[in-house]
Amino acid sequence: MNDSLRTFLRHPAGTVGLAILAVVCVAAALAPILYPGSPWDMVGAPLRGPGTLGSFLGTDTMGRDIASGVMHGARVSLMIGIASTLAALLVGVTLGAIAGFAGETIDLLIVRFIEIFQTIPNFVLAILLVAILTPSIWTIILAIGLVSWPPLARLTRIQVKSIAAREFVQAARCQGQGSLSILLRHVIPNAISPIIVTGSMTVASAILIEAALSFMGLGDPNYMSWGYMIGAGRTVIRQAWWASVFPGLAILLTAVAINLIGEALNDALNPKISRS
Amino acid sequence: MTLLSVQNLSIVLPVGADRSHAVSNVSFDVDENQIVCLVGESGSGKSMIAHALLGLLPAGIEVDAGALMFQGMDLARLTPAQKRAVRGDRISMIFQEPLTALNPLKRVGEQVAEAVRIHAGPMPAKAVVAKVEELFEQVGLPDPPRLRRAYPFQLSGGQRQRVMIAMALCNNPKLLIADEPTTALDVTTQRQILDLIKSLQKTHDMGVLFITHDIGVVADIADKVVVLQKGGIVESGEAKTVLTQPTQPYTRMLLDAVPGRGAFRKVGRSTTPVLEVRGLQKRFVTRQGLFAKPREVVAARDVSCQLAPGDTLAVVGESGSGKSTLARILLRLVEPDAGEILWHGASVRDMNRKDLRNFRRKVQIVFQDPYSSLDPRLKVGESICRGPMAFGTSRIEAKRLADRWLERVGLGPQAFDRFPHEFSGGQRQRICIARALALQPEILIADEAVSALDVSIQAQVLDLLNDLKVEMGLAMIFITHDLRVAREIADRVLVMRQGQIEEERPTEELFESPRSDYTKRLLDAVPGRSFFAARAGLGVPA
Amino acid sequence: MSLRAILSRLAGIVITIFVIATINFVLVRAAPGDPAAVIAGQSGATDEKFLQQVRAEYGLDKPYLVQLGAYLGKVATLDLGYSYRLRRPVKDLIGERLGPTLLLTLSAFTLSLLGGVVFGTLAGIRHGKWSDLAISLVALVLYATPVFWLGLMLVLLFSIQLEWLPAFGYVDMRAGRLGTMAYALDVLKHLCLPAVTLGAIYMAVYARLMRSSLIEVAAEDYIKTARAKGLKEGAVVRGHMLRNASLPVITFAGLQVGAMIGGAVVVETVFSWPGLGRLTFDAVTSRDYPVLLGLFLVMSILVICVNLLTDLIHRLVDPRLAVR
Amino acid sequence: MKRRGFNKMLLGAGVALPALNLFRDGVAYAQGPSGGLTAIINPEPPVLVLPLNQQIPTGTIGGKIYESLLDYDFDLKPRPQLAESWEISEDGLTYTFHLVKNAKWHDGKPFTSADVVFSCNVMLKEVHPRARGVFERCESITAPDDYTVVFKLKSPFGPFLLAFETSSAPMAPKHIYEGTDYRKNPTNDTPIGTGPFKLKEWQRGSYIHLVANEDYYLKGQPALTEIFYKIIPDGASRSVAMESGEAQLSQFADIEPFDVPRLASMPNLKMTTKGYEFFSPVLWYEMNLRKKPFDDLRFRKAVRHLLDPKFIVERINFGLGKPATGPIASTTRFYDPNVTIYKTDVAAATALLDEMGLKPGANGVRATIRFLVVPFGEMWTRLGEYFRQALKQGGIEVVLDTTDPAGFAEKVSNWDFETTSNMLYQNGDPALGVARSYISSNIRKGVMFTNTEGYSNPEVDDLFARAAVLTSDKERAALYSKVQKILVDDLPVLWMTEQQFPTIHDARLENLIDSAIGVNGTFGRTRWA
Repeated sequence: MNDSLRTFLRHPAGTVGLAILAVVCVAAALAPILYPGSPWDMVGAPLRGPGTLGSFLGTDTMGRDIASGVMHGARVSLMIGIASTLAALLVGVTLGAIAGFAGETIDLLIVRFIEIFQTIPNFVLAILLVAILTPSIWTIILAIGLVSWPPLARLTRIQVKSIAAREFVQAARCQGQGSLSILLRHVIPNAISPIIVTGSMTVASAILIEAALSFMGLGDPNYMSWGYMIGAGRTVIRQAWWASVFPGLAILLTAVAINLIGEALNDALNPKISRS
Repeated sequence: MTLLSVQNLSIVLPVGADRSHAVSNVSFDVDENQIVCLVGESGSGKSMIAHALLGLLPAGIEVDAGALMFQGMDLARLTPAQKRAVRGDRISMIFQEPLTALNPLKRVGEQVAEAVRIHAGPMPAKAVVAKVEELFEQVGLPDPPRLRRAYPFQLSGGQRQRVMIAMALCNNPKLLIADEPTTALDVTTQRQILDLIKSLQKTHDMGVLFITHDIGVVADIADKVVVLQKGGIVESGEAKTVLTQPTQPYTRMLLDAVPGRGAFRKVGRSTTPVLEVRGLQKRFVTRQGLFAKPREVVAARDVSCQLAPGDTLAVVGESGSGKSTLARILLRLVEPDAGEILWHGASVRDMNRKDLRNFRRKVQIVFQDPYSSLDPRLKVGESICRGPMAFGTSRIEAKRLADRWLERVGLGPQAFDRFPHEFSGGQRQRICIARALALQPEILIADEAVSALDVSIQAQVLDLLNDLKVEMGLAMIFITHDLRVAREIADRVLVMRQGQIEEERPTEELFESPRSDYTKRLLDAVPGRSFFAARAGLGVPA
Repeated sequence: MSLRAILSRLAGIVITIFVIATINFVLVRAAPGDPAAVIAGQSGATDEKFLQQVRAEYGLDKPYLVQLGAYLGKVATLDLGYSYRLRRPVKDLIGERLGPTLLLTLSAFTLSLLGGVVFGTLAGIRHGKWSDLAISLVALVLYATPVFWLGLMLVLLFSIQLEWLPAFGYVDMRAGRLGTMAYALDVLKHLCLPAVTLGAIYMAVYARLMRSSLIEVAAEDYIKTARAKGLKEGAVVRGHMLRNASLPVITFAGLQVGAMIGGAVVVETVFSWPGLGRLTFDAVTSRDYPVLLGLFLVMSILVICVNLLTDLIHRLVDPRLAVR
Repeated sequence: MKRRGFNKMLLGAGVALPALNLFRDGVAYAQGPSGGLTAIINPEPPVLVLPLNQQIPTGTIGGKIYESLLDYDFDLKPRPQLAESWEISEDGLTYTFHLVKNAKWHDGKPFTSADVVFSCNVMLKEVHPRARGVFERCESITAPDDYTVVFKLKSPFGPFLLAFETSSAPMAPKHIYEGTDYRKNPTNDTPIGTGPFKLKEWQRGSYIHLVANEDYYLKGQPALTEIFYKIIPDGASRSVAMESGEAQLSQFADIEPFDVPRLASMPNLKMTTKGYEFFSPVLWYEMNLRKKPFDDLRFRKAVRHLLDPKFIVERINFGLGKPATGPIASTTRFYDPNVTIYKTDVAAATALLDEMGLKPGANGVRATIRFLVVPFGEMWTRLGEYFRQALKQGGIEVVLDTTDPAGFAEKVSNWDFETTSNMLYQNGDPALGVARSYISSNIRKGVMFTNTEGYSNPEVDDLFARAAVLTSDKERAALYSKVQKILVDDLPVLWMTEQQFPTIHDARLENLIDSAIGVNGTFGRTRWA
């Protein structure tokens, strides 16, 4: 693991990604301190440009501070991104592991199930789920989780299958170790690193899906999110480009950072690279 | 006349590699119409030399000193365009893996035609086709007009290698570089390809630089030998001289490490078998879909054999003969379609979970690939401990056991806390043996356990297994494709072919007077057989 | 492909379609709210009598299983039902919108695949050079860009600032009178921004994939063989690397079609493109159940078709699959 | 960012796209009018058959295809349309209309009194709830000859003449609809009316193309050769369309309020808020009076004190509209400004809340209530957001709930909400468009745009009932003044603003807005300068 850490830190992309993400996390953490009160508060004149006193990223149509919104939005985006990824991991890894380790019939059934879920256009499904369950932070997390698991399940299944076919697993079986113990002690630990990598990238795509949902008016109206800000700012894009450009940049940077970290993790956790 | 003269060649490795130079200060000549063998174990730098000749070294690895004189020019100092003009024209090359060396998406005829066109200039399509078919004819490919249109995956390994040779020959090269061209092939195919290369070399008056790790192959084809070790030349000279009167200990060691030259083992008196197999049947059926025709491979057809305590049975066969499946069926890692497996008279197939565990404890296996048979995330000691602990041994006791076994296989207890990647292949295979034996089995199944190892390491591991066997009174099933290894270690040999037993005899009988034609062909194909037979006859000290 | 294989493939598709139809049905029926009230509310007349009439008309008063059975039966006969809100057969609604969506997604698909392969190849063969770095960086950023935001920025640049391209719509309605060519050209002009927006992100994905795939292929033995033959570098890339390296890209592209159709929903919203995506959003916001059911089915079939298509391309490119 | 800045950026990035210049000349959006008009429509109407559907876009396009008997000037005075002239009997019970003689349906059949009788007495009563409410007051509707129709009322009804607006009582062809299932009539795809424009083509999701009806009964009308209604679901795109000249007319809420001042100031465009007098919508916050604490007048007053209509006008509507003082809009008849005026006053609000015993909790929150956001666009979302922030000052926490249009209608009409906002058209007269929101007989579960807040006051019921059946405007005004005072004191809903809609059009268009229904009118006289 130390090797991996070293490789990760040696990876320039990973360091840049970590730095950006750290900034985003700090923004999220400091939001209530720097901007106490709600990002919905109408603090100044509407449509003030960036750099004006008291609102360095400008204000939107209702005089709300964009900077406050971007910082508070970081909390929402990160929260939804991570929570829905965890939900997707829970479903995906469980199903994938069962498919990869169980018998042919169960495997076939699960694979069919995954395929069908992959056939359904996933963003449309997310829209449908959120609309049906009415938009709230929990339904959004649920919907994103439900549309994000198939790739994770697929990956887990392939990983588990390939690890399970390795000779050390057969050796463990010959040593008399039980199936569950083999799965948990030998298969999963060896299968997990690409899943971690893909999982970390899933956070980025979850943030993007959340933004798109909010943009289309399917966000939780009680949480200021970046997608909402772009959606609200988009209509005034000529009068106030700052209202949609800054939250857009925030999404972009966060997603880039997470992908960079994912790539660095991939290199770090890939024994081929880190150990040669 | 000297065709190629390698002078003081040094190849530098990128920073951070395990040594600074892949090859240093290597000099040798290849004359016209001569086969020069570069022989050495893995890591000796022999392939690097071959790649350096054609300017195909991987990025970051460069020739930093010396000259590669070929027909008056220094190959190391050519411009890219000059290099291309030489490649495939005056010097051509064939590689180890004929499957990966051919583009899977192109018809083989087209791949050969491409090589023809590059150097021959514009040519009518018909002429190219004729040329390709002629080349196919030359390398002994059946039905050239049909085969020309085949894709690589439709050909057998031997056929693919013939295509590679045809491609190499198409412009009548002066020098042919063959980089382990037969290593990936079955022994009978290897024999054919070796013969083909040798005859083509004669008819085309080529110089051949033949790279191999197998000194048996060297004995069969070499005019001249260059022995490499860790990037330097140990010894070189006329093949006869070097092989019969090696001056260097390393060369001698290489020669002595070749298995299967000692006295035959005495066949133990047969007692009650510990393990008996009757009428085993296994077909693998892969379903393609709901209505698609399933594909079928027969892995075992009416296989029966038995194993007595202390007995060593070698199961020999070419790839696809079903020998590895047999091992897995014995352990019930694969369920057979029919037949019986009896363990001390009790049916293994009818065992419940608990009995099966106890059975497996007594029958341990060592796998072929030392890299994938250890959990990369577990300390090796831990891997060994897991087995005894699964049967209720306390952790402290298991650790003590592991330490003892690590010591016994020659690694020492300090190995306990290290990870598999810190060990070499041979060391890993020792760890696997320790892991298997820590459970005090009655039978040890070795599934190609030494095939992936260099010949010197192979000899050590075989010795270790032999010692342990005697020490513990183990019965052993030794699965191998290498008849020499079988002869070295087995009391009895079982020859398999396409899931069927060809013949099963005591080792000596089988080697001295094989009954089946197939066995005879196998024996004939063993590289360097006559040389080593002669060498043994000459009484060269073992 | 043998007859058996074709049959097996078809059977798989039929099963998939029916499972998807069932999932869709269950999902949409699980929605809170009385569809009858929705119809009635939209039509302006709301009394219990009319509600009953609507329920009877659409079978909403029957048990779910009966509704499901009826629905599956209709799907089998390609009858997708009738839109409560728009008062038209769903088949017609979807039929009208299918063209623009196909045009958009297929252009974006082609664009992303071609662009991805070209840029990925450029980056791959210049592995480690500055051009690789530049392409990889752009791909990384594009990949992380919210598609709707990208669309907005392109509109800001190309429509509002430069006035080169129309910001929205499918065709200027007067173009139809200027003849087929002018009409086609006008559609093409309207297509530029949405197709680029939708395609750019996938182009980034495919470029990254192509790059890594090419680097992997470059290390293969047969590339060494090709070089050993004396082939020029360009010929090695064209003749031996491209086709092999694009295989995983094609496979992946097939898998991404579903996601792309999802992306089309957002893009069609931003650009007012009159396709299935917009229809989806309108149907979701107005709870137009029959339209939703039909849309999901059609989109899924669309994905299956494109999957088949990529499969076919795959078979064309890879002889190993063609024979099996 | 200025154009030059953008160009520089583009060059700086080394992105030269000369090929795209090819397109530049091809984009001739601001092409001169050639007798045709391109207008925006949003959302796409479900059908164009006005008798069957009265959503706003149906009314706008249907108003060109269908007609009713009358038209109204800006002061809501009736003018002839399909009726040339009319008489009212002394007792206010008999209305006699004389129809134009040369009107034809789009399929060539003549328009006669039989069509009027069929429409008012049969078809509209079944499919048009608003028309049913009016025509059920008739004892008989008869046609003494082909061009005369007589309506006999059971009792006098003051605003009866206002019932013949196009959307309120569109005339439907008897020969097409009689005896059929109206909603499934095959001709619904090709609507047949008497109006100056006919449907030529409907490219779903894209545009609706109307062409001039050459057989129109008024000489010289229509002046336009065709109208394209371009369907543009996206607000920003609609603004761009107007700006670029691709569309020359927008109406109602097509242009988001913040874009209106900018577009209005463009030299080639004109903006007017006239032509919506018939509708005169009033915007309010609505509370479900069946639930606590909304049943307490002190709570409603407190909330009213926390809200500032001026903020809504300025920040949310960008100046379009004016603060409302009560239930009746100042642009319609019977408006009375002399009612209680509520000031924006946080102290007054907290005093009322204290009096109620709603003390602030540990986190300063006195009460938490839910607000159902109206899903019809930006403005409505902002109204919800403003409501939340405004009430926060008084220690009332507001949780926003979102839903889709169908869910919204369902929740509000089934009284499953705490607070929301709403906007109702007044349809020319308090009896037609105001009373419905406050009279207890109109508390109808499951029906939208009724007395959904659940307000019940016998005195108000009585006043509205009496005012409706009087024929003297003076007497009616007295009763409506009284009812306005009571309602403003009772606060059944919190009136915020009288909404104004901007009609933005190409400056060269003439005679566009000339009636109280403005853009929903026939456009028969509209022409290019």
